Amino acid sequence: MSCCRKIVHPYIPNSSPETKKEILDFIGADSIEELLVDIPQELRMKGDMDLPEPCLSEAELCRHMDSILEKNTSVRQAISFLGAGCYSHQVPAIVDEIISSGEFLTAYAGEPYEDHGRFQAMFEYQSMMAELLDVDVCNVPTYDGAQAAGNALRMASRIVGRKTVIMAGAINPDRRKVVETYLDSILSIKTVGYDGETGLVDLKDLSEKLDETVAAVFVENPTYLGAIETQGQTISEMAHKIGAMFVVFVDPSSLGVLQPPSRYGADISCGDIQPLGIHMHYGTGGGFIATADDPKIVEEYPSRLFSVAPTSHGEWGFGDVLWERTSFANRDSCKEFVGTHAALWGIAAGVYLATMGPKGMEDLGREIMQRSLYAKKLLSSVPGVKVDRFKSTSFKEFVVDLNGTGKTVEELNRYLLDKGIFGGKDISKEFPELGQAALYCVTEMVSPRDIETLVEAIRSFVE
Amino acid sequence: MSCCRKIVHPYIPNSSPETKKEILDFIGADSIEELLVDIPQELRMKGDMDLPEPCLSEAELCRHMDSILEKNTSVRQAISFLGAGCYSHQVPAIVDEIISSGEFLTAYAGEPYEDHGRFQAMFEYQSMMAELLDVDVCNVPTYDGAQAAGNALRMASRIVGRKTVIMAGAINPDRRKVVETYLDSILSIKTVGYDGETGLVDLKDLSEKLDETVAAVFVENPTYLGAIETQGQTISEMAHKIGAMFVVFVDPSSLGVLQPPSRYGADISCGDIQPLGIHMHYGTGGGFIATADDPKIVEEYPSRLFSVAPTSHGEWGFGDVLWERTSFANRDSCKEFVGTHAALWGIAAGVYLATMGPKGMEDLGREIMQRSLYAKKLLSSVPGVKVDRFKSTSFKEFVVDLNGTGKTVEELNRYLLDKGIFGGKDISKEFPELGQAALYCVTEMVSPRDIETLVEAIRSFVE
Amino acid sequence: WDEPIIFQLSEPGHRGILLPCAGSEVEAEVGDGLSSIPSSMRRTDLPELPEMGQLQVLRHFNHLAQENLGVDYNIDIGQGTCTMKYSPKVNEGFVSSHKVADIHPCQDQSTVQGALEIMYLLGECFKEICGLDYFSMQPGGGSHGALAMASMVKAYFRDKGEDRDEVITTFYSHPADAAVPIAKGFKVTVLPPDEDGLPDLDAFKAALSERTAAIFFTNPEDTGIFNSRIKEFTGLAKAAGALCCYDQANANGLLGIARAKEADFDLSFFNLHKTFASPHGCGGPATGLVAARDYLRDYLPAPLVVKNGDTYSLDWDLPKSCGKVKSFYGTLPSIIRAYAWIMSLGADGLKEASMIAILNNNYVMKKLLAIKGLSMAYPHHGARIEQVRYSWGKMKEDTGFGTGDVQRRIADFGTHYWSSHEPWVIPEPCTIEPSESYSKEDLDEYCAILERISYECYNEPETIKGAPHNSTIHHVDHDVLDDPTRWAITWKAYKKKYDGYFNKK
Amino acid sequence: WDEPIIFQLSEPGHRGILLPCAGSEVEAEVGDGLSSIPSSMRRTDLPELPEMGQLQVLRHFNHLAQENLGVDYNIDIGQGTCTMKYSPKVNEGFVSSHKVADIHPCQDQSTVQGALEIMYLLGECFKEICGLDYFSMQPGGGSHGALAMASMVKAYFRDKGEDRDEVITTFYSHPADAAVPIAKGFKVTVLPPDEDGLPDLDAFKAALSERTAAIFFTNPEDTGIFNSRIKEFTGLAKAAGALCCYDQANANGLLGIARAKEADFDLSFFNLHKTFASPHGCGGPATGLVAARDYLRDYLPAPLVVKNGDTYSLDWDLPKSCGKVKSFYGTLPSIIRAYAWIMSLGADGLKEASMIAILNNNYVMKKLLAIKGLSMAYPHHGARIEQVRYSWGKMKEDTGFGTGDVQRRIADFGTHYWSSHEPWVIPEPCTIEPSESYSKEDLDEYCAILERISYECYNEPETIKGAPHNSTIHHVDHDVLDDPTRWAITWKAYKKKYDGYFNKK
Repeated sequence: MSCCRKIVHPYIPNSSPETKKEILDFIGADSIEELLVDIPQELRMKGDMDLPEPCLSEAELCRHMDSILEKNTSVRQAISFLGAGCYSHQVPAIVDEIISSGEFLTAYAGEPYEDHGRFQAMFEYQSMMAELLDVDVCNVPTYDGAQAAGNALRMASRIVGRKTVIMAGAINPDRRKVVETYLDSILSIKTVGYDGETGLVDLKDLSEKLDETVAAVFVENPTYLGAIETQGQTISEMAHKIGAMFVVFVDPSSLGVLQPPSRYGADISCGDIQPLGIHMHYGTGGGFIATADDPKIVEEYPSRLFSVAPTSHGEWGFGDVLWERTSFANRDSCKEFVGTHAALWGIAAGVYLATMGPKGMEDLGREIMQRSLYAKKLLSSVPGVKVDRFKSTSFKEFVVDLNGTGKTVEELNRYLLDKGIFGGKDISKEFPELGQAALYCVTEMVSPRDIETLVEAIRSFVE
Repeated sequence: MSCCRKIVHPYIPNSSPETKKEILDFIGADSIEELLVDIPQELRMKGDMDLPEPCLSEAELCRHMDSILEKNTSVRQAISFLGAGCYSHQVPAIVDEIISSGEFLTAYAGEPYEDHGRFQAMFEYQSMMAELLDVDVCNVPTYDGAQAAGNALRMASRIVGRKTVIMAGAINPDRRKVVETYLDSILSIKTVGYDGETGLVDLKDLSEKLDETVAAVFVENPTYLGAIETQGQTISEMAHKIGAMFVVFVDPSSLGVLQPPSRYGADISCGDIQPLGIHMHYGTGGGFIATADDPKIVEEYPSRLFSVAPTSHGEWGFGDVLWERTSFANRDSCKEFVGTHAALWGIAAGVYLATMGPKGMEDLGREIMQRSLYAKKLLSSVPGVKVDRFKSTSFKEFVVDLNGTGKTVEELNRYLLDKGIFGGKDISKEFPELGQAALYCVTEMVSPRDIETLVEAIRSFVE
Repeated sequence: WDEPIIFQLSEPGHRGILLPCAGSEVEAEVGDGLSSIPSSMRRTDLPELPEMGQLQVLRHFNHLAQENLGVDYNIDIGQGTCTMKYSPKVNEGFVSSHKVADIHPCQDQSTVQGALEIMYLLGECFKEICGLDYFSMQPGGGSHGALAMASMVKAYFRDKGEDRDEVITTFYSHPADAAVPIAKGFKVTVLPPDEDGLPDLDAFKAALSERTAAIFFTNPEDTGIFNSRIKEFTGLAKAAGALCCYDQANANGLLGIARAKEADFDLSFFNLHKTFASPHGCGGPATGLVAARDYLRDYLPAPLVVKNGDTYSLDWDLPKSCGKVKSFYGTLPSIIRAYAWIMSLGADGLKEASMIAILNNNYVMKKLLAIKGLSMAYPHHGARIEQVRYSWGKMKEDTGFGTGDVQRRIADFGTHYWSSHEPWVIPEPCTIEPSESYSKEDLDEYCAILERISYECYNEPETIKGAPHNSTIHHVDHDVLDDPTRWAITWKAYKKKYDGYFNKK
Repeated sequence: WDEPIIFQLSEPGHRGILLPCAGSEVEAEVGDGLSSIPSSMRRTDLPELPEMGQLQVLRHFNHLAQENLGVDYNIDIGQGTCTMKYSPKVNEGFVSSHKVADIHPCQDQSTVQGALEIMYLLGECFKEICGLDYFSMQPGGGSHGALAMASMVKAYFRDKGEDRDEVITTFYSHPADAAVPIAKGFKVTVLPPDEDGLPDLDAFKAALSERTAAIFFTNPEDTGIFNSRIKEFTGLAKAAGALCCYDQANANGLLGIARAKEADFDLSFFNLHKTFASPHGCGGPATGLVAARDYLRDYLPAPLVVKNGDTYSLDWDLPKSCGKVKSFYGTLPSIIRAYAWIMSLGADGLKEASMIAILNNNYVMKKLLAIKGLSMAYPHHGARIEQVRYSWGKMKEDTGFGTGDVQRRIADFGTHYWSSHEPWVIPEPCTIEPSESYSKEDLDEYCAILERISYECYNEPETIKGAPHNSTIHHVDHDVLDDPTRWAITWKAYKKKYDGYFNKK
């Protein structure tokens, strides 16, 4: 239905004919067309873009968008056991309130004077992450944890002066693909497997592959398959012994109850802040890199780092540490690049951590542990279902082994979906050695009753 | 499932035991209980309140609330033809953005210095209403249009010094009940009917009942049954002739295309601002009263009235006109009362009017007219359905007469509901003389396609 | 920001939003729509509203917002009697959902079961909170709650055939407790405070008669003093055949502690926007929930929400009802917020809120009374409930600066301060109500500001005289506001009276 | 506000939010959960995060927000190259809906058809907008888009078995066009500007060789000058066997006017947060949508969104793919906003946006060039596209005040001003990009501010020296920021290095 009126668009105020004419008169041009002199006709688009009829009013736009988005089923409308690098956690309403404020949402790159709030918020984010991680330096967020991992390994390579890194243990395959892109053409990767019995890093394999060409050893903790990696200190010592750095990718939501990597020898901690109060958005993220306050390391950060600084009148001022280090200042001889990354998620994570406080983070860890244990206990009562594939302790995620049921994960998940349950991620293709296995995630958003519902459904399916 | 941890509530920071103790120590009390000395035991509640187990976390609260609210079907999920005093119009997103800002949402009653923004926003609201209504004075919103009508009639009574008012024509019955409450024990009401042929005020009946005891004649325009009341000038002259005032309740959404009451002799215009960018919320509202800038009239307003005022430094200052007039200043000898009414809706309506501008209000009127005409045209093609019960022009609402179909409105509406359509309001009980009749409302939110869907459904029902 | 009046921002032809367009096919069917309007009623000139792009409108109101102070932005304990507590943000999500925002009051009740259920459940909660039996959520604010009560009193005695037209209230009750019954046609007696600051019992006895329809009492009163003898008053009133109406605007110190029921009230109202954490919205919309004893159910405003099995519905069958006070059924957003707030705290949490509100109030009281020039009314009441009315009378004597001067100056510290309801019997009053929402550090900071201002009044008078210094605007000329030739209640009126900046035409 | 660092607001035991509690029954079943953690990994000390009530956290960040300036609050045309346009509020409703915010990337594709459909439809729109054929929305920003292009170039030549390791970019292209290929291991040649400010064609010919993998060009460049000869460059590059990569960060003046296709580019990226109205969020999250010719489809980051019948799905079957640049599939919020923005304007509206952006830019240019001390680079290009790089070189010579001084002072007028990307070849540069979002009055006001500052530089130097005067903070000591013994990147580090206010330990 085409609109029959002349349009002055609300987002383009000067499209008002009166204003347009006033401006053209001032410029001394007859038409805007005249201002396009530099664009030769051969480069011009011929004709009009063939786009759908627009929804010029908000009401029509809302109807159109609603009609599409309605096709999504959100985790608020289901019971979800999905994790694998993106997590459904409680997002305090004030996080959304603050990051949706026009002041933060629509700002960009002002100076410390008129964008003081952004600088302070980012400094506070860095500082709260530092408490969580027990380190002295943390960066402004990268695009996601995968980039943070890639950056961290490149930093390590530059610091140590070597060109090979080891990725050890069960690594998130999606993340690994991104890391490969960051390392491609610059660094080479050696892979170390996981121990079939514990699910932790295969130390034997590691010690075989670790040599003096290695710049860094990279592990995830918890591992992709959910195990709490308890060998951190040992791996750290192995790496340090040959002069390599130890890089740990850690789930920050675990750090109210698990030791931060810096305490078991990690030189660089990195990870994704999405679990810290950021909605999933079909897979978003924001990465952190955290280290000691060593100028040799700080020099190698690709990201912006905000420091507190004194002002002439005694306020808290802020600014960029080692600006010349960044690709903003030094594009032609940069080591890596920086740009518009994920600052708003940093503000979100800052608000989240301030809201949670120390006890909130501890409660979070406890709730996750208790519910996971409860889920594993109930699941293990289902004939043929095993949750003890690995002899290690899991945090938040664990492998559910269906091999004893004669059914595939795909079949089960289809069954569960009909009952409004998103079963755990099917990892039977990613980890064929595990056979029919799914990665289940249990956060504080999964209630004991949800777990019971799941287990009843699985029981009725396998029986 | 009862919580097994000790609670320090996020909304009650000093419930932290550490803080509680610090404060008690400072006060010199051992317990808060000690501070309750003035409340005798016999007035104390025995035992605890028996309330449901709380949802202490936001996640649990959201699940609980979602599970209840899910049971509502909103007009975004249906096609709605309901009006009758509450209207579904396009609400610009910036209206919600601004009235949900903490600065306006959580403020109350500050002074012109620190709450300057509220004063200015309210002055601007009054001013934009004045343009729409073509008057010089408009008040801060009352609870709703019904109160505004009640207030207006009481104002008229005090100004004229008489104790009877006439309510003429087809009046919204729900609104009338509220007006009666406002007038009860103070004024008496005479009722004048509507002309059976036109649906407009029955002038003969009016002239019979109009005498020198009458303080005011009250009409709605459009009338409850949707007709544009074209006899305003005549009624005004009749009222003025015997020294009565003319009070018109007007739908502000019509005023881009219909004459404002002040132009056909209304001494007081009043109405509901809900159509101006305020969500329906199951029936909310905010009332306006608007008049000439005559001190005799201004004196009689019960509401706050903000004026612009100069400041010592040349800014735009604001303040309350004739503060001593209000019940805030003068409770013991007040004429009416004022209190927390509906200021936020006033800000909403102000943002709405500024966003719409003159052309937006005209477009609104045109869209309503075109769509209503289209609906009436299509409906009249359905066998037995009549839309020309009254020989007058309607705006936004009109009567659909089902008497020729042999079906009841209730039956039809049940049928429509199954198809996701909210049929027009059943008025066969309110206006028994009309038989099986429904009041249909068509705003700009009802698309031509929606109308076609309705008509197809009705056709399949009656055939 | 030095923000212009919005009309000054208008630019010709600019648009803030477009309307859905019915399209040329419909136009071909029915014409332009406008020409069918009878010509006498057709407006052809457009209203002179501002013409602005959407960003320009948004920015203007954002600037105005930033010139406003809400609970979310300051330590809002200086607006005593208003209970400026935190309105949890999580509740805003419920209210802004289309499931609440976009439902129509005439929808079939099967499609609004969620709304009805919450109204019903909130009533169930209030059965415990106040001990009374039936509820109406129709009133749009506290005064409106008083109107509902006054209307019910009328309806009750009309039904009983008794001719009673007097109401008794007290000096430190809210202004509405006098104003509303007066507006409803009652004669109102305002009891003076006795030496304890409480309503004078002898005066009460003298006022009470067979003409007395009702008493309208706030308790604790705006002094923060709980009337320990309240049951004597209600007892005497009942003995005289009057109804006892409880203004519970000051309930924030009483949840789970003292109720209307135990004090023998018949009717009561609560401000959901004060005690129950619905935000104040610059002054509404709000809800003044009315509660009644079972024997007064019939007089409540219709309709009531009732439950049959698992279904909720509206009961309009109240032939003796006092009528309606508001179109439709009430302000759903504040009803939902109040319910959510109660559910987020539970019985223990509600009581804790009151206990901490009391603790905070007594803490602030002790700190403030140490400030030079500041005292409180009725000082021998050592412990207060949730607020205290203070007096700068001594400072006024000493320095000439009183509560109005403090009010001007405090704007410079980015916070609020409200003198008190009129009339001022306590000299140079102010009322501080800390509520449970503020932390110890917040309270310390606020007290320090008042201490600083006192210091300035005594030692740096020039600072006070010129205040506010940091506010958006400077001293407002108030004379204009009472002068019909100079006030300008709308921009239209301004343009008629003035040229430029207040140059009278 | 003089807002403390958040750690200074901590009060012992205060809580901002509670977690759902599994309850005592679960605890009875499985214990406290924590004791099952291996002791070497069990953290027993709690992280020293601030302890605050919810209102206190909210108020703190609200105060910080008020110390920040977004598009919604100022005339944000001073951050040239950033395209600070209005992000329509209506789109925020879509993004904050649980249908977008709360969906998981591993959900069964049948439950995320809405998300996939919008990604698909947005691609369809871009087929028209840039004329290329396939799209990835994985990149999280403009530089990330460049990374995707650089990775695709690698993958392409690896697949072809060609060993090319050089990239050519231009001086006034975005910094990322040099920085990203360098980071990806390419050798990068930066073409200097010729006397017209455009990339030097001779230098280009000299740089081009069989080692050249790709060119990375921005057009118009950050000067606002459109490179009319762009097709000569792409033609030469293609003749040399290189791929042509188009950085479309400056596309806001070209919608419906000039496209990647007509200029013969192979790859291109767009910033959905600049040209397509997704808000900048203080610097992301964002999307750098990558577009490719059909013959480069195989090298795009996996997965792509495809349509089969009425069903949308993710196609992972791209064995030659350059890999992934981001976990999962991209930043859905900016994808949705961009789609909604396009749908709210349509083809005519998009072109109108560009036309008005150009009009506004040329208007501002004429006004600014009348200001004393301000000139523009390459003045003989009389008409510019969507932005202009100006120079205060003359004023610096005359008064000693340059672009940094203007930047300090403009904060006092409540708006932004950005010098320019480094390195500064144009002396004392600044870049103004008016976009289509600002009204004539807005533009006039901004120009008047710069005029006023120029006046002050020439006539009231003291005003400039002490600036900013009205900002929250005063002059920041920048030396600290480059000194490892003095910088403090976290509060933890601050406490180790300092006592009180910057007293070195």
